[in-house]
Amino acid sequence: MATIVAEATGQAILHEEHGQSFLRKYIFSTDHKVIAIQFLFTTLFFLMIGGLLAMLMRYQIAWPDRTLPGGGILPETMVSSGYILPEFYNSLVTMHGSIMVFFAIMPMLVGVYANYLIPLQIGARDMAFPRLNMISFWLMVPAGLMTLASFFVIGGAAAAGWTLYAPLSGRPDLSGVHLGQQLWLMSLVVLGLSSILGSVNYITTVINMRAPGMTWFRMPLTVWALFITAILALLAMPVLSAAGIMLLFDQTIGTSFFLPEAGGQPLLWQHLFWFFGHPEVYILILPAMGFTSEIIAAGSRKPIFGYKAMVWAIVAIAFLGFIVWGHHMFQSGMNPTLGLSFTISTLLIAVPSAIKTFNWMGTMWRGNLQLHTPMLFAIGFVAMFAIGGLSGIFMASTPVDIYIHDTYFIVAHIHYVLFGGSLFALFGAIYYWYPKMFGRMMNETLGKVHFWLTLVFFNLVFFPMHGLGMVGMMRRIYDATGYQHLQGIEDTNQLITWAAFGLYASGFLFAFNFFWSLWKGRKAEANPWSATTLEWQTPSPPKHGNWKEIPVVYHGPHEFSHPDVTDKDWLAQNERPDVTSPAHTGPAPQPE
Amino acid sequence: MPVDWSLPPNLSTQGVPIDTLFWIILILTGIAFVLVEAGIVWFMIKYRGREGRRAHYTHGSTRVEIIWTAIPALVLAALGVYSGTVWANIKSDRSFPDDALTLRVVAKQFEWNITYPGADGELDTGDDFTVRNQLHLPANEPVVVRLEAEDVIHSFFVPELRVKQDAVPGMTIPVWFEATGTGDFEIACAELCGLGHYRMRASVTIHDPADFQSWHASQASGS
Amino acid sequence: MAHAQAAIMDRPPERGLDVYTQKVGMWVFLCSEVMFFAGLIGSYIVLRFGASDTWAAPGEVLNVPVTAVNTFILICSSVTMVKAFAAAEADDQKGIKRYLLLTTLLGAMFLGVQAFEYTELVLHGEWQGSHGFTPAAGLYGATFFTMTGFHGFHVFLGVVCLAWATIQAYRGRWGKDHHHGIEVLGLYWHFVDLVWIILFTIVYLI
Amino acid sequence: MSDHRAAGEEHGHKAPNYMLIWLYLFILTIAEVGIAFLSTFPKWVIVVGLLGMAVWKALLVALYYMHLKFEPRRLRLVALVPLPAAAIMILAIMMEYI
Repeated sequence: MATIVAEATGQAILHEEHGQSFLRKYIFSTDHKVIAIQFLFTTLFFLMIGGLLAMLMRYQIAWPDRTLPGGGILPETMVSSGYILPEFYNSLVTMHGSIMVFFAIMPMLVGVYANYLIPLQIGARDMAFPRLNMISFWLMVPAGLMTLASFFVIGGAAAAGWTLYAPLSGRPDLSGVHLGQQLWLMSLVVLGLSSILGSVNYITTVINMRAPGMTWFRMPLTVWALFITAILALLAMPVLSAAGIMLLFDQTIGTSFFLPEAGGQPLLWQHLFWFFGHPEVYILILPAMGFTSEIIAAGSRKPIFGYKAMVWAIVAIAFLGFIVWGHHMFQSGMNPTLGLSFTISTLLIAVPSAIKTFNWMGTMWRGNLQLHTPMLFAIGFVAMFAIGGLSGIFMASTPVDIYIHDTYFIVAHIHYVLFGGSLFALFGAIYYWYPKMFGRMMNETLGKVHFWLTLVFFNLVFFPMHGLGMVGMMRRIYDATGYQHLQGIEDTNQLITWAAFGLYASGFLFAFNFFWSLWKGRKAEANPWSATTLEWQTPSPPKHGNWKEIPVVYHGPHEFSHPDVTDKDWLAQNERPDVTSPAHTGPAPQPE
Repeated sequence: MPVDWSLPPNLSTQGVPIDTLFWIILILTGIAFVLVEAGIVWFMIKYRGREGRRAHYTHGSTRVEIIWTAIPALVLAALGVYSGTVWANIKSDRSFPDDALTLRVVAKQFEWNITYPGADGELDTGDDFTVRNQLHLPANEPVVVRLEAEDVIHSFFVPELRVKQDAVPGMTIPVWFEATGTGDFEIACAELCGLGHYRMRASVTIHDPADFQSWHASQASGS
Repeated sequence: MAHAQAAIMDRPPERGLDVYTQKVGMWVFLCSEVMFFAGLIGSYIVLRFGASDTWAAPGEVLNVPVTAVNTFILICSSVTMVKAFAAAEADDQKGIKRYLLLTTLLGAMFLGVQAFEYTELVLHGEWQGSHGFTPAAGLYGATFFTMTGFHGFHVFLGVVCLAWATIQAYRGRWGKDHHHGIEVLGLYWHFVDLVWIILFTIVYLI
Repeated sequence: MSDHRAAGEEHGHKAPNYMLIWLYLFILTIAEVGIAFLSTFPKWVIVVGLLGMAVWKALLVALYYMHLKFEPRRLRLVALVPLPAAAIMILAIMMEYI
């Protein structure tokens, strides 16, 4: 029987732990928890790099006429006689976006937390394919190295924007970037493979490895979100890989898929890119929504409001996510009739997002809010994501998009979703699951300071950008001062830059807290947040193999403050309630 | 010079519905914004954790959820229909005026070349003339721009006219608009097009129809 | 409470799809492969629609008879693959070895014929007046070589895995209780065959 | 769910006649080449016919060689997931040129 085989391998995992070399245990480990932590350190590094690029960019925007302090240490091809060069600025724009999307946020959401949480939350001993999991991490490393290396090759790093619009990206003679662009594309293909292998693993694990009693509608929302995210990545990444390979061929072996001189179609690139790109946006937000749901339920000591609606909202977002990509292309010369259908699907996708926001608020309603750091970040997520979602409606309305497309309004929107949304939720997730990962708590006071600094600086950076967009400031502009309609915005740009420096600096507060707590943090018990999902019902950090015995699940994921439980305000998923209340707990699994 | 935090003054017929739509959305989203943010802050204060307090146990309410699904859905559907109508009036084939002045704008790294029809009023005849980085337009008269690009994708953006359209190499994309006033403005390139992207601008001068005629005549004879 | 678990631990877990994990994993992976080829084929369709005058008529450039034979080879390799699986299910050791070896050889043969086809095209192919038909030969050449090339790459990976499986067969690895590997590899192999069926039609015949 | 259990893992089905499927595939391939080169139908009939036969062959492989016909319904569902996504992508991009 498969069960017996599964248990046997489980026991094998438990025994295997002893006598492993350092290399097998920490570097080429197949344990999902170790791989998750490897991903965490790698992505935090890339987050720092991506942020640094943003700081350089902000400096240039605020003071285009000043030299960069300390710019002398950078090569002549980046900073010449103290000034940031326009070609380097374009590389900064491109690589900030690419690194943040592909090497920081996405692997942090999926690589770290899908790896860490899926087996623990569904009650499995490990991923379905542990070795594949290891390969998936070790594919990301060379991809990241290629990306970093591209800064130092002749011609510099890719400079056609993270969207790589052809023909600029396909014609080294027009962009001035040769090898950098090719390295970028190769790194993208390798990263795509890594993320496809990861997705195969996550999907299979969720489908086939759930603990007894863990039915689909008893899965924590994190698992739901990560499962659907994996499906999106599985179906969207290969399209990007195919398109990336075609673009690479355009540069290297003389094809002309996207180059119009020989009949190629520049718009085809945009269609393929955004067919990937829009699901990608949801890859970057759905897991964050999952973490938020989890943290808000635990922090409010209440079951999530409308669990099934939350699940169906995730599914709806994922499905609609595949039919809205055209809204990035309203002004691209796309057939205007397509514009109308994309407007409607785009406005539709706002509905499930609204449902989720209201349900989070419904969860907080009449709760007993524990305002610890993870909860603050989760609430911050809801507040910031709401702004990002609402500003998205401007773009969905095609006529308004004519004006605000490619302005700072878009920059504000994307950062409210990706920073205010995904990264806030990620910070929350790091604070929340840190005790489980490392067995110690992060410092709460520093955490709260970090939250408030981040919230204030974040809004100071990105809220004024809506105004810049209304004034008409274009994206990716090296120097805006020459434009007649952009006179008088210098002060705002300088304010934004100062706030951005503050935002970056508060990141180091977080980093300090993170590393300090690794050694000095308060020892964490198994369940420091009194939470209900399975990962909290095993020691912190869990041993190799996760459980002594595979847990059995009796009810849904967020049974807080159940009226029949009087000695505490939570009921773990693997705790059989003394009193069965059929409406809420559902039937217990029947022994066969 | 402090900037007026608003949309720039509108000088085009199409700008009227676009701006109206912008302000409608701003009001709607503003209301939602205030409700959500105020709700969050209120909940954070009112329901903050206290010793001995127990949260209200509920799994949700289908009725409430239906309400807050239906209201945004209806508002968004209305917005979609309205947007679609405005969009069709700007972009659909039948929205293009028949007897408009037709220009060709060719974007290339990093300049705008504008070709005007000569005295015959037809493009692609012998008397066309081309001006670099200067767009002259008559007010109160529909203008069709045939947008092309030579090398990479650029984007034709005149903030005051509420016009933005990518110029894609290998395609000719028509855009039309009608200016409602005179003045001096700029074309900006809104799509990253290479290292000179930030300085790819051209002047836009909107004349009285009579002034435009005399400018046009002087250019046409001069070429 | 929690101790009551022990009594029911021998129950099967929530069984998901009632299919063993490796097979689910392969199907999930094939989903992403479908999207990869959909990206390539979709681009081909769109580019061809956009510029149909730059496309050669069937048989004008490509050697269809040779490829038809190659298609036949791949179809045969598919049937030997299922035969190997059937043999494993029936614990027929001789059959497993014979059919896996045959499949590997047929796969390699397909690659050989494709290499021959490519060489002929690059050296002697004629299209639009140019001598030699390469990926740089317009959209037609670009799409042709990209699609068939990536299919060939998949066949190559399949042949490598098949060679490994064949060696394992001679070491007696496969049998009645040990045929999951063959089935999963077979799924991949049939998928590659399936892609070729589509490619053969749209690239060579239409 | 329980009624699928026997069918799924243990292959409780009768093995299909693999050689017969092979024969179908072989004949269809010959027919395809024949129609493409020898027939005098209008172009669109040929295209539709060839695509139909390609889909037919693909289905034969998927259903019999890949055993999809004998798998539990939910695995068949997994196999179907990418098809609408692929179809939407291709159709929408084609809208550009129609």
